[in-house]
Order: sequence, then structure tokens, then C-alpha cells
Amino acid sequence: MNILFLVFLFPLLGFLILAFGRGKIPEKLAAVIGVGSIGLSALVAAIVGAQFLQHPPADGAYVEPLWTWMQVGGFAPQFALRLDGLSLTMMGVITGVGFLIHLFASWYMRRDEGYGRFFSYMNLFVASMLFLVLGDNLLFLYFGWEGVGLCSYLLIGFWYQDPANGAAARKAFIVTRVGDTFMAIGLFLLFQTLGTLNIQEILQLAPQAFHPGSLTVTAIALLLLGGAVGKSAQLPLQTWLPDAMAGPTPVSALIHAATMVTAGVYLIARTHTLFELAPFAQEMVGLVGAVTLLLAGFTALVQTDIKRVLAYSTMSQIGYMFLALGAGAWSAAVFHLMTHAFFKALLFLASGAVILACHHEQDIRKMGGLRKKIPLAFWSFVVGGSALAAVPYLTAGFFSKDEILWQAYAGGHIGLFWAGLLGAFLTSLYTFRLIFTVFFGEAKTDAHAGHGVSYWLPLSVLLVLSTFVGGMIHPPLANVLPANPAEEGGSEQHLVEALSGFVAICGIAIAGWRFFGQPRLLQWLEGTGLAKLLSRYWYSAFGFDWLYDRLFVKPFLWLVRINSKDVFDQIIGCIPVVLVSFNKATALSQSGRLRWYTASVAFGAVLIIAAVVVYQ
Amino acid sequence: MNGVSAIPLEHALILSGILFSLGLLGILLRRNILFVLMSIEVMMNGAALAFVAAGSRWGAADGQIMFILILTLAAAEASVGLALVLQIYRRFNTLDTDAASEMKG
Amino acid sequence: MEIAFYLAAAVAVISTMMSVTNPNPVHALLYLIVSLLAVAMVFFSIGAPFAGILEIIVYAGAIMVLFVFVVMMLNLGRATIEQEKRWLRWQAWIGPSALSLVLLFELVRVLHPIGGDKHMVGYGTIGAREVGMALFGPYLLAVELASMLLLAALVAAFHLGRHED
Amino acid sequence: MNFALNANQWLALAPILIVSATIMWVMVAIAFRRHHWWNATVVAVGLNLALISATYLVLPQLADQLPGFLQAPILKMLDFFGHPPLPQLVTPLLVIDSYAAFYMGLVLAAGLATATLTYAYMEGYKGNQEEVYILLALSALGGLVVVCSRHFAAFFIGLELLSLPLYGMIGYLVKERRSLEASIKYLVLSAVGSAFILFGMALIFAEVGTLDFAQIGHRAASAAAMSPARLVLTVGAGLLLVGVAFKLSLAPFHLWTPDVYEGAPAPVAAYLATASKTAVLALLLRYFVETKAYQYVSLMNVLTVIAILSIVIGNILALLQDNVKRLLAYSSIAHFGYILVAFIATGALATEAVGMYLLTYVVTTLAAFGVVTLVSSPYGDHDADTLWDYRGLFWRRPNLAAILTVALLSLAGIPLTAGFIGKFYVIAAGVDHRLWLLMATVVFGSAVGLFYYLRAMAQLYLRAPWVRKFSAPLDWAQNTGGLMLLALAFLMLLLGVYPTPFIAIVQAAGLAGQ
Repeated sequence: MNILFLVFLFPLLGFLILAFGRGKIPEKLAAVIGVGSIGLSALVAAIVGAQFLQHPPADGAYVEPLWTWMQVGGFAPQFALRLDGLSLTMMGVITGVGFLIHLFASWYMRRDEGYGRFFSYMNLFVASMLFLVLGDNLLFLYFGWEGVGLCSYLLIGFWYQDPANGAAARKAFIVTRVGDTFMAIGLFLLFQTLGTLNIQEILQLAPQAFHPGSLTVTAIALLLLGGAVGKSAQLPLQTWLPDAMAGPTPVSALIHAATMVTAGVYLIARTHTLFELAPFAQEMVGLVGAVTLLLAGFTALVQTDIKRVLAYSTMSQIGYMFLALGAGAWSAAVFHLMTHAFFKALLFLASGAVILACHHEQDIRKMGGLRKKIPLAFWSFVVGGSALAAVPYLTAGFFSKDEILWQAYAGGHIGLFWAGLLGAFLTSLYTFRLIFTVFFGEAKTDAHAGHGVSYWLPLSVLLVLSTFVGGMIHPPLANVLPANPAEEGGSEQHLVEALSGFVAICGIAIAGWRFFGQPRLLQWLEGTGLAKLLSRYWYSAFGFDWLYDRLFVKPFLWLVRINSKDVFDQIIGCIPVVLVSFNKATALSQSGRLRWYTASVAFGAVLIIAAVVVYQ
Repeated sequence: MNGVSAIPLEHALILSGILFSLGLLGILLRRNILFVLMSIEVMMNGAALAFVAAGSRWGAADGQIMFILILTLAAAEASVGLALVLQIYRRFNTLDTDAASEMKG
Repeated sequence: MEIAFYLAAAVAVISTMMSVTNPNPVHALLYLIVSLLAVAMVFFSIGAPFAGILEIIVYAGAIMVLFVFVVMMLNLGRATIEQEKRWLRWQAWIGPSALSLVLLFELVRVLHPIGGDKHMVGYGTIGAREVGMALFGPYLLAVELASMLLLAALVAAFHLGRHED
Repeated sequence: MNFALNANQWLALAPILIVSATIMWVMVAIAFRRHHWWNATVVAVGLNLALISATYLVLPQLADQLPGFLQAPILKMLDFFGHPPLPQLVTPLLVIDSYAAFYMGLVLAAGLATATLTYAYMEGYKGNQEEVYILLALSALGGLVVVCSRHFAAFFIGLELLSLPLYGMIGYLVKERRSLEASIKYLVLSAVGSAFILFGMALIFAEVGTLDFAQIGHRAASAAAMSPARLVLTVGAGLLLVGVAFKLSLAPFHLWTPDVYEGAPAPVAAYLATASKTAVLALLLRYFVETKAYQYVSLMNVLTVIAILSIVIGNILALLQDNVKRLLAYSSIAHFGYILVAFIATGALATEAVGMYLLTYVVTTLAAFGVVTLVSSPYGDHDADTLWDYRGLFWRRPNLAAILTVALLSLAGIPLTAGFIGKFYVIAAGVDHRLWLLMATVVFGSAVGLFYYLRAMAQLYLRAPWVRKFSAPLDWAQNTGGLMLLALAFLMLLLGVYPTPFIAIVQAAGLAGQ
């Protein structure tokens, strides 16, 4: 297992090679380096994972110390990697799904002028994310966290010639930065109270150091939640995610499936001890998740951009994970994270195929009847969409989502349970609205399918993983996370399963009815003023952008305007003035005259002797 | 020279101190590089005298060894300095140190 | 020999002062040579004849001649003397003499502590033999390094002094 | 008494002997045929051999750092060729211990880097290109003597051998007025500094009757009771400090620095800022430890004031400086102020902190001046030294701009670069000894420093309004210099990310007297 460091070394090397050979590396070679590095990384991850599962370490975690940064006095920070069930799961998802996305991207991005640049960013993205999940120390987690933020900025604004893309990138960066600030403060607070950021030590020290529900631990947990909310695009910092669709589609896949948005879930799962000690904060996690999943679900219903629908669906699925975390169903959350990575990557890659087939058209109203023309994308959408809608027993999504609902129900979180159930209905409704609109009906564009192994292989693999096959993979979390609150099995669970399955089928049926049947009732309903208003409101994602604009941006600009001659600014402005005048004064001493220079030496000598004589 | 004399070490050292200060005066006072170089020789000479006198106090040859080393340095420095003086006279057409002060600030 | 010492000391101080303040380069150099000869006399009087001889041969004889050569080459004549006189106005004296005097005062204060015990020099003679023994004994490396120093001076002077146009 | 050297002493003296031989060889080579590449190569090979021999001296200590499978063959090789046990006293003048070996290595490496840069720089020079290598080797020899001297005679002659060739190197471009001006300024001031050092030495000698550091320490301890004797000793050490502070360009003896750096050819300025200063500081540290000058409270107070002045004045003067060479000069003044802080905070961390700081400083400064050299070199008339010349460098020479960026970040002490490690050591040493005033100064200096380093850095990435004439061609001379710079950049990052082995080396290079 001591080859663990290679897992993130390969992407890092790939990044360095591509970054330094910018513009000189031909497209083919860049693809080989960019995809190959992740492939090797995935291979190493597989080997390490197999070893880990065969010979699990005694205390559940394998720590590989790389080196001590430096040792000065009592200060000896260590670079070390930590592999346990949680980071193994994350590592598998990141490298495995990441590899497939890279492979697809080598097809998707061909003949783009920034080909090498794209893969250098992507490799750095994966490397940062791996650093995030493998670091044995929250400081390194934070380091990777910021790296991920930087890469998302670079990739969302990849086509920087369009100012809108740049704006989207800035928005993502700034909004997540708000969360990062909370998180940084939380880490400071944690370090101040516990004196360490090492994960193992935190897990051991926290129960002794904090009273359950004490103010400090609640504050820390809430601040960490702030960070998680930012990265994972949950309420109230969710507004960046839809705009982040400005990047190339493989980037969206990477952000939504394997990296970035899952970081928040990982953070909370990683520091679960703290949240268990702070019940209020944990309830907040669940609440945030439930509200977000409903808001996002309603919003997705009325979107017309294929990628935006998927973006809101991600938001809502991450909401499920938060809901699970809030309900104390830690492993269920991580399980859903994994299955979601499979089917969401599949959906995004398939949507990429659709978009390319339709000549960069993203509006679903201009698509239709694509079923025959791009069958692979169609089947990907059907399977991925079914998994997203949690079609019972056939799909991976069903197993994980059902577990979340059951745990919420059994754990006594009835409110969360109903929210989840309603969300499940919405999910299947908007998912199949999308599928029917894009792939059925009359053809509106002429589309052509892609080909090549880098096109069909990632889609096929993910397609298989999105079925019940993916649901069979159970992350080895027993030693890492607390057990789920409720037992498996029993008649009640079957009831919940049946209920959620029924709800999902209902959603599909209504979507089908609406699309194929042209029902009067629904047409009438949609024609009413209230519905129009609601749909406008939902379309704008509950007007959060508008709200934030009024709440923060406008007042801030106003404040800046009236305060352009800031008093404090002038006080602070004194410092440079003093420094500059001091500079001018001392610069006079540099007269360039030799005699003056000699005099200064003599003067210094005289002073030194005088000082020695006086002070001896 | 037969060594019956007895001069306080302090007097010899003070003499060297006077020479040293005079050399410093010359360096600070003169603008002509040639005189500056001469004054440096005076300073060196003052320090050398101090060494010889100190060596004499302890009856050790080390003082005179240091004197010889200083002599070497004086010769070396004078030769380089004078070569530089010639070159400067060629480029600046003056030996005024204040004229050769293009760099400042 | 005390008289010789104090006499030589007086000559050295006066001639050095003349040398440092004289506007005429040639005169200044001659004063400097006198000063060096006087210091050589001081060396004799405190029992360091070898140093005295070297002072005369190398310092006064060789190094000063180098200076004289350069003065000759540069042909510093009446104009230079006039210029030096202009530069040596009384205003120019204030700072340098103040600094030098303070330094001198401090050195005297340190070297001549009130009530401190006195050490005498000049009881014995350290002649060429002792110096030679030390020079080629423990100080052998210093001699070798001094040769390197002279080599450095040679190369530097050769390069800096060259005419090249 | 027999002063013939035995085999171990000869071996220990190897770096010095090899450099001396190199000087002879290069003279012969020049006499034989003036050929720039050929003559430069002779010097480079000689310095490399000396570097290897210096490494060989500390190989037993280094072997401990290496993985096990390498240790056995190394030890076998040491057995076979023989290895002098350190410390090795070579005549009363020199001692070769692991401390000396470490600084010899540093001086030689800096000399080697300078030689490489000089080669790139001198390619376009019309006139005699070769003498500079003799002077460089002579100066490096002086540096080697300085770092292993334990005696005033070696101290003095080494120091002069270190600086005298520099007069020639600074004024090497004899047709340039600025070069000559810098040379005469350095010569006169350096001579004044030497005179102060000599007078200080003479006073100490007059008081204790020995020139040997360790014996000075002994006798000074016994003389300490008597006040006048102690006063003379302290004043002697103070005068010594004047000269040394001048060489280290510490305030208020710093005024020469920017003028000389500006006028000197860029690689010479690099040498002046690194090898010369490193050697002198190593000597000062050894002198203070061996003569127990730490015990003089008044002297330490003087050093404290000098450190504060250097940090404040150096940083303030750099604030609005538009000339890169002057900027680096001012920043080097400030950096030696920082080193002095570590120096004042004595104890277990002192040699280690100073060693680490010097190591990081040398690497970083060489890289910064290296970029200046490579940007300037192909044009004889004057160095590219204004910030304006660097505007938009990134768009013309991205690699050079990247290296300069790393160097500036390192000078500013940003984490994960070499400079951070050095600064961390200084702060750790200062906090350990509760030197709050000095700490406040360091923090102030670092804050101001950040401003002007970033200001310089920003210039690299601005779009130049027109294509500048400085867009150097790439030839072999540039490539060797470029390779060296890449190595330095790598070292800067390595030192920042993985400093442990370097720390171990520096720790092994402690002084016995501590």
C-alpha cells in the first residue's frame, strides 16, 4: 500500500508536463498524457484498494507518512496520506469516474485550441481533489479544497473569450469563497481548542474536549457546514452551480459527479464526530438538505437548458446526501454519493454527446426525436435518468435513495422523510420530462452520433454501473462511520421501498401523460395565471440571484459609492504616506558621493565605540 | 635597538591611533582619488604600527608577521587602485570623486 | 631610545598631517615618505628592526614610488594644485575633522584608561630571524595566500589599467 | 617545531589546493590560448572538483542521510581512499571542520553559479573575456580561506583575498563609467573597512597577545575581571565589527551596496551578494562563538541596533526602487538584518538558523540575479536593470519570468518556497529568545518587503506596450545559464517543500565551540 502517493503524483505530473509544455505538445500526445495520468492513478487506486480490502489495517486506517515538512523546535508538520474506508470510496470514485470523464473529454474536446491547457487543468483538478480526500490533516484537506476551487475557476472560465463565461467563473469562485471563509474560521477555532488538525487526533480528542451540544462545538460544526454548503452548492450558497455550466461539458461532469460538489459531503462525513456532538448543527445539515432538494426539484421542472436541468438535479441529489447526513445516516449518504457519481457522470457525458450532436445546441425545446439518431446517448439517458429517478430494483439510484428515505423514516425524522419523498416525485417528473422532450416527438435538428472508443467506452461503463450493478457495490465504511440508526429489513422498510418506488413511477407516468397525451387538465392548469407566475418564479430558481443582488450587491455598491472618501481609508492611507516620505528621506542618504559614504562608515564606527564605552 | 628602552605600549598605540585618525581625515577631506588612496595608505600604516607595537609588548613575532601581510595588502591595493585611477582619469577626465557619482537613489 | 621614539613620533604625526592636507600631490607624497621613514624609526625604537627595514624598502621605496609614477603619468600640475586649494576651503574641514577628532578622542580614552597599569615595549628585539622562523613555520600558508593576493592584484591591475579602445 | 602537513591535513586542505591549482591552470590556459569557452570550462571543472572534494570531507555525515543501500558502498569507498577525521587543524591558521566544509560548499556552489552566469554574460563582451575567471577563482579561494580561518592572520588575508579580486571584477567593463565608479567606491570603502578591522585586531592582539581565536576566548575570559582590558577588547571587537558589517552591507555601513550592485556586471553582483557575504558571515559567526564574544552585552546590543537599522532601512529604501539591481541590493541589506536576528538569538538554533537562512538566501539571490544576467547579457551597453525592462517579460521569456517570480516569492518568504524556511527559522529563533523588538522589526520588514516584491512581480506579467529590444536569443551560453537557473528554481521549491535533508546537513555543520 506504500504506493499510495502515486495516486495523486500521476495527475500532478500530468499537470506539470502539460502546463510547462503548453502549446508545444500535439493534441494526441496531450490526450495520452492527460488521460493516461488519470488512468495510471486509477490503476494504482485499484491496486491499493484491493490490498486494503484484503488486508484491512487493524484500526481501520492506513497512514502513509511522506515526509516531515520541517522540524524546528516543537513545530513538525507532517505530510501524510490517510486511507480508510471513506477516503478509499472517494478515491475510487474520483479516479475511476474521473478517468472515464477524461477519456470522454479526449473525444469531446478534440480540435479545441486549448486542448493541452484543458487537460492540464483537469489533471490538477483531480490531483487537488485526491489531495483533499487523502490528506490525513484538515490543513491539507483545506489545501486541496482551495486547489479544487482554483481549478473550478479555471475550468468554468475555460472559454474565456466570452465574458459571460468569465463572469460565471468569478461567480463560482466568489460564492464558494464565502463558504471557504466560514470553513477557515472553523478550522482556526478547531485548532485553537484542540491544538491539532490531524483527523485521527480530532476524532479521538473531540469527545473528551467538548460537551455534547456545547457552544464551541456547535459553532465549529456550523462553520464547517458553511464551508460544505459553499462547495456543495446547497442553500443559501447554491447560486453558482447553474452558472458553472458555462464550462465544457466534461468539466460539468467532473464537477458534479466526481469532484468539487461532493467535497462538502465528504467534509461533513469526515468530521462526523463534531456533528454528532452538536445536534443542532446536524439538524441544520438535514434541514439545508431537505429545503435545497425541494427548491432545486421545483426549479428543474421548468428549465429549458439541458445542462441546467441536470445542474439542478445535482443540487437536489446533494440535498439528499445532506438530508442523510442530517438524519445520521452517514453511510447512506456516502453510498448515494457513489451511485450519484455513476449516473450523474453518465447523464452529463450523454448530454455532452447530445450537445455535440446538435452542434452546441443546449435548449431542449429545439431538440426532439433524437432517439434514433444517437441511440447510445438515448439509452444512457434512459438508464441514467431511471437511476436518478430511482426506478425500483433496476437502478443503482434506487438502492441508495431508498436507504436514505428508510433511515430518515426509521430514525424518526418524519419531516425529512416526507420532503425526500416529495423530492423523489419531482425528480422523476423533471427527469423524464427532459428525456421525453429531447428524445421523443418530432425531430427538430439533424444530429449525428459520435464514434470512437473514447466515445462509447465511458458511456457504456457508466451505463452498466448506473444499473443495479452499481447498487451492489457497498462502500467499506463500517470502521469509519457510525452505523446507520436503523436496522435493515422488516416490513416497514418494504413499505417505504414500495412507497418511494410508487412515487417514482408516478412521476414518470405523469411526465409521459403530459408529453404524449396532451391532457386538457394539465394544459388548463398550466394556463392559469398562478401557474405562469409560479413557473416564472421557479424558472429563476426562486429568485435567489435577484434576492442576493438586492440584498448584498446593490447595498454594497451603494455603500461604496457614498463612502468613496472613506475616513478609515484615509487613516490607513497614512501608512504608505509615512513610508514613502521615510523612503524619500533615506533615499537622500544614497547621494552617490564617496566621501559621504566613507563618512557614514566612520560615523558608524564612532557610534559603536561610543556605545561600547558607555555601556560596557 | 639593543632593547634597553622602555616605551609605554599605550604611547605607541596612541601614535598609531593618531595616524589612523589622520588617514581617516584625509579620506573624508579629499576629493581627489589619488589623495584618498594616499590616505588609505596612512590608515593602513597606522594599523600596522599598532600590530608591531603590540607584538613588541608580547615579545612575539606575530605582530611583525601581520605587518608584513598588511604591507602585502597595501602594495596590492595601491596597484589596483592606481590602475583604476588611470582608467578613471581616461573615462571621466578628472580625479574628482564627486564627479564620479552617477549612481544614486 | 625613548627620545628617538618620541622624536620619530612627532615627525610622523607632523609629516602625515602635512601629507594629508597638502594641495600639491608631489609634496604630499614626499611628506608621506617622510612619515613612513619616521614610522620606520619608531619600529627600530620599539625593537622591530626587520619591520623598520621593510617599511623603508617596500612602503617608502616601492609603493610610494608607484604613486609618484602615477602622478607623473597623469601630469598633475598647477591646475591640480589650484583645484585642491579650492576644495580645501575651511567649510570642507568641519565635518571630517570633527569625525576624526571624535574617533581619536575615543581611541585615546580607550587606550589610556585613567589609573590603568602600563605595559612597556622595546625591552627586547625581535629580529629578522624570529620573524623568518615564524613566517615560514606556522604562517607558511599565510605567505602562500599573500602570493595569491599579489597575483590577484596583478591580474586586476593588468586588466583595469589597460588601454583598449 | 615541525610544520610539515600530514596526509590527513593535505586531504582536508583539498578544496583550497584544488582551487589554487585551478587558478594556475587557467592562467596557463589563457597564456596558451585565449578562448572563452575553453578558459571558462577550466575554471568550472576546477570549481566542481573543489566542490566534490568539499563534499567528500563531510561524506560520513552525508551518508547518514542517504538510504541504507547507498551507505555501505560509500563507507567502503571512504575506507579505500582514506578520509580525514574532522575537525582537522592545518597549521594554527586554518581548521577544517564540518562547519567549514558546509560553507566551503556554499561558497563554491555560488562561485560555480557565478562562473556559469559570467560565461553567458561575457559572450557578448568585446575585450578580454578571460581574466574575470582568474579573479573569480581567486576570490573563491579567499572565501574558502575565510570560512575555515581560526586565526587573525588567516581572517585578514582571506578577507582581502576575497575582496581584492572583486575590485577587478566590479570594474571589469572598463569602458563603462558606472562599472569604474562602482569599483573605485568599493575599493576605497573596502580599504577603509579593512583598516578598521586591522586596527580592531591590533587592539585585541595588544591586549591578549595572541591571534588565535580560541586562545583569545580563553584569555579574554581571564581578562574579563579587569575593566580597562575588557574595554579595549570590546572596542577591538567593535572595530572589527565595523569592517565586517561593511562587507555584509549592514546599516549604517550599507551605503555602497546599491551603487556597487548597479555598476557591477550582473553576475559579479550575484557573487558579491552571495558568496562574498556568506563567507564573511560564516567567519563572523565562528569568531563570535570561538572568542566567546557573545558574552559582551554591549556588543550584542550594538548588533541588535544594527539588525533593526538594516531591516528597516533596507526595506524602506527598496520600497519605491525602480532599478532591479538596486532593489536586490536593498533587499539583501534587509535579509542580512534578518540573519543577524538569528545570529543574535544564540543557542542551539543559531548556527542552524543562520546556515539555513544563508542556504535559502544564496539559492534565491543567485536565481534572481541570474535572471537579470540572462536578460541583460547579450547587449554590451548596459544591464537590463530598470523595472521597465522587465515589463511583460512573461510574454517574451516565460521560463525566465517564472523563475524570477519564484525567486521574488522566495525573497518575500512565501510558504512552500525556500525563503519561507529561512524566515521561519529566524522567527523561531527570535521567539524562542523573546526578542520582541527584533520580532516586531522582522514583521514590519516582511510586510514592507511583500509590497515591493509583488510590485516587481506584477511588472513581469503586464503587457508591454511595444516589443522591447531585450528579447534575448537562445544560444549555448544562454542555455547553460538557463539550465543552471532551472536547477536553482527547482532547488528553491525543493527547499520550500522538502527541507528536511538540508536541515540535517546544516545541523551536522555545527560549530564545536557551542
